[in-house]
Amino acid sequence: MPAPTFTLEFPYKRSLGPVVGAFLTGLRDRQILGIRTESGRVLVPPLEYDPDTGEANVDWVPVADAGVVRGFTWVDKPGPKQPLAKPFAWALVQLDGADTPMLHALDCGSRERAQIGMRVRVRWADDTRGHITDIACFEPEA
Amino acid sequence: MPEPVTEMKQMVALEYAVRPSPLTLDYLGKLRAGRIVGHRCPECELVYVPPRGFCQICVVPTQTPEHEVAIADRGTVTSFTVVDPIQYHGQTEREVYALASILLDGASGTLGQQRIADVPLEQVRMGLRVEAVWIPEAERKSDLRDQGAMLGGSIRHWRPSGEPDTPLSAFQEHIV
Amino acid sequence: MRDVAIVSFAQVRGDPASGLPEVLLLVPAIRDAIARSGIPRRSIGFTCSGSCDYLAGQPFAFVQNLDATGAWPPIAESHVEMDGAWAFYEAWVRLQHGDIDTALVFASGRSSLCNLREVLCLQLDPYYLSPLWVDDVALAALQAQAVLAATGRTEKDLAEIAARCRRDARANPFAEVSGDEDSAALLAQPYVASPLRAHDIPATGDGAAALVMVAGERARELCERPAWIRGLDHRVDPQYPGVRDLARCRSAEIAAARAGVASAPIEVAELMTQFPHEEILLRQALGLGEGVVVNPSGGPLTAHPVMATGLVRIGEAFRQINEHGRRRVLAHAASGPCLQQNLVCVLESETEAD
Amino acid sequence: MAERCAVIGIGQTKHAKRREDVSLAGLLREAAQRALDDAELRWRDIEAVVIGTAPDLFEGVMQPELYLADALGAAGKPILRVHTAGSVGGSTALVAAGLIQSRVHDRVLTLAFEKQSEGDTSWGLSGGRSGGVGAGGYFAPHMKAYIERSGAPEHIGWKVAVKDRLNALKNPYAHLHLPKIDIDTVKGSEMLWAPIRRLESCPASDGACAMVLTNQAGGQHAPRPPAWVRGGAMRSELGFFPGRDPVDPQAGRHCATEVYRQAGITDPRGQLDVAEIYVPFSWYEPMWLENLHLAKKNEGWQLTDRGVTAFDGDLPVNPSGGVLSTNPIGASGMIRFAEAALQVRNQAGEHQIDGARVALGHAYGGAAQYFAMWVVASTPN
Repeated sequence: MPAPTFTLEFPYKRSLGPVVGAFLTGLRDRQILGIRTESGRVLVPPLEYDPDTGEANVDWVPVADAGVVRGFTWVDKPGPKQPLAKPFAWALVQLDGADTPMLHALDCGSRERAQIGMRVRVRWADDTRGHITDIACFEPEA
Repeated sequence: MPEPVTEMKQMVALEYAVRPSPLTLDYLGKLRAGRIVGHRCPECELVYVPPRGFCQICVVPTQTPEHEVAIADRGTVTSFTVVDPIQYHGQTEREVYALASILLDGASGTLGQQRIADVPLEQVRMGLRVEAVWIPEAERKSDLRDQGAMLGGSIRHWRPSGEPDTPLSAFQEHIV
Repeated sequence: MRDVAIVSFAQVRGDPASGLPEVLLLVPAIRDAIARSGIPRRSIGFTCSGSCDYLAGQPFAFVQNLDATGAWPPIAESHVEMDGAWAFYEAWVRLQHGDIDTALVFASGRSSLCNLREVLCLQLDPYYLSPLWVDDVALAALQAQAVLAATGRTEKDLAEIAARCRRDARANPFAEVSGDEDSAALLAQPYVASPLRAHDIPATGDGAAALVMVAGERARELCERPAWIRGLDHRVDPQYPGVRDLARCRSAEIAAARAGVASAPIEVAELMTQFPHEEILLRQALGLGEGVVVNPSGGPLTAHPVMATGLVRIGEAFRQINEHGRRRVLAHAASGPCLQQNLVCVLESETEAD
Repeated sequence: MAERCAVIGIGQTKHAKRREDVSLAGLLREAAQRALDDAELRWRDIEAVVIGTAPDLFEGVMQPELYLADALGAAGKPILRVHTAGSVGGSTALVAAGLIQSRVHDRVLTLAFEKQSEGDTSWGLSGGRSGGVGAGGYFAPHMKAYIERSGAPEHIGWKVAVKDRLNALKNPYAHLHLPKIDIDTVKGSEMLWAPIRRLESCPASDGACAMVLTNQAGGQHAPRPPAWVRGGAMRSELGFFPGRDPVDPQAGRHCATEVYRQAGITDPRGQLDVAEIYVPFSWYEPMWLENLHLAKKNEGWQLTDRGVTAFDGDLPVNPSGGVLSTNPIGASGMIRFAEAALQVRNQAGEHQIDGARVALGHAYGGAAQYFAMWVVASTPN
């Protein structure tokens, strides 16, 4: 007999504020926005406050939807809630125009194909709605 | 241009195991057989229902069968409220109902979150004597997550027993 | 700062199959820690604990743990939604006020009730990361890759650390896993998240821990070899992995500097290394030379009672002084993805005045 | 001897049913920036952060302080997360004050928040199960017992509900502004958990509160008058055991005794100028007056009835409007502490009590088993 379980389930409703809201609005419109800190670093995804100083960030910078893999880990058995059902890599991707990499899924077929320094591009979800999963994943640039 | 995005939804659904202790299983088994039991602390002699395996005041262990005592399926309403259920996600209660704290005969403390029925809501009162209305034995189940001392799987609700009310002064020290 | 020492420690391992509630893991841990301290339970000046609601999936889960203290009559008490190591910090701060001399610290968790991989996702940025359900092992793997690249170390080094921990764990009655495989055998296993394999993943379990700390001379009266807290500090880094240099751990560096780690040699360090590359990273960040013995208990790779693991490091470090005659040891605790938050505690067998 | 602690900056958000204009971080920043501005300090001046919030399930973010570290300017600094149920806002302030009193730090930012509208607190309190009755259903039998025991007339609850809502009209940050409230509207509102009607219970709010704490030297050089922490205490007791009296819990009595002792208060009713007490349901005002040694047993309701606790009374209680007007759960306790400090700093604006020099801040939680209190004053001793 399987052990009894209960499911703690709730549909949270998160208000976004100006920075996260603008970024997710951009994703819905298939555009990626970064934000420049006081010291000039362009953060993607945009953080509301400078991680170094705590000061508010306000200076928007559009960035490309393609960039370079700075780090990755290959996962053979994805979790049921994760972005891809088949084996994939979690990758830190520095988009062209950004100074910091963003973390998302990378669909590149096999572990051997995943490389630091490889060029990748956003694969957009069929339906974009203003959510981090509007980026379905990254894929190798053609 | 469509409206800016100001909100996002996130469904969080996490599964948890429910893994009761042998003591809890024993308590639930006895409940399904129609018996309520408690543990008497060997030091302070207070009787806990349901048994917890230790006395929270003396922090000494208690065990079945050494410290087990039988508890009556009747007692006194020491306090109560009438609830108009808030319709949150997952709530299935729809009607107004009475919830009471009951001091069972033989227990040292009251049990909270006990449903009172078979009586007009305005007649529910402090001091009211009540008795258990058991679910037919074949339909009883172990409800580990029931908030009313896990009694809900075996006891449908409590109803007036017809005995005279207990005077307030007799349970001043047992409110909840 | 007032001299404060740990005088007793106790740990309990939970058997998930037993179904014992968390409070019944704490009852013996607290009872033993108090009994070993020689202080009557009701005269403890301050009590502080660490735990996390999300492991049990219940709001206010920690409230039930209060029952294990026998808080009647009422006690002076507080709780952090953090590993017990931070409860230890809060208690140490409280003892600095000077009006009370004794404190009880405890921590507990039953992570076996939940899917920890998924639950830990909720620690992440709720807009950019947690909706992706990127888990702690994947995040650690990204850091492992960065650490290996920056240091020139290899997966074999990771396996050797893991193999050493598993060998050491054979003598630890609280260990969840142990063994004497060589690194080659471990390396033959498949990746869980490259470059991490099964042996690189912490052995999570259920458990509880408790310790008693005492200020001033009274510590010496109660305990033959108390462990004096000579440095204690904790720091946090930003969370989003992309804004951090994952090959460094700045918060640990600052905490180590503030705790005065470098002022004299450390003999033994109990580090909350959930993954072997964290040992490489932390040795660097904390300034621990190759001669420092790390995690003789086997560490979190072999026993990780979530929410108590950091406090257990402090307890193990105490035992190094109290039972094994060491003079200067270090305990470390961590929280958050990729060693985001770090606590460093230096314990010595003597006070400055000695 | 412990270092003196001074409150030199206080900030709150505009509290509301739903702050749809901010993220979680943005909500906290609004309060924190106001506290820093009040203290005329920058983010880099802060040495450590202590944050409190009620169960993580309310927002669905586990240990949110980790994600919030950047927003709180905490990178490279210590951050502690306190959770002591409903009293958490108060305990958080006390843990922060402890960092000053112990001389571990000189300037500490402390914050507490809840963004109830992200989730649903009724759901959260029920642990996701059906049949949860929330705090109102849980505490209703206690209030019932108090009424029975003290013989208080039923209008006492209505009176508290009206008083606190009218006070809230003087507080621009308060969530509920109900200018037309009177006894009849309270009495006519629906019964949710007998004896508690809708208008006798607290709202669900989004909101945050922040304070900047410093040491004696910092307090003396602050740009605006500080509030001096004269006493602070936490007490906890078992939630359920035979013979416990949750109507007048020992932990609350002990906590009050200790905090008055530290502050040198021998006659609290005479020496306190104002009190901010955690009253989420109307009947808790008279109940806590007794528990806090401000009234004799079973006589607390008489103070309410005679207008002693009114804005122009002898001992005003909750001039801010209290929890009945604003309830971001995890922050509610800290708001009490901050409002007490505002009063003795003479910075409470329209809801300032003239000449307030000594004030009590109070919070409670769990099964009325966790208590946190502080006494603040306009002078250090």
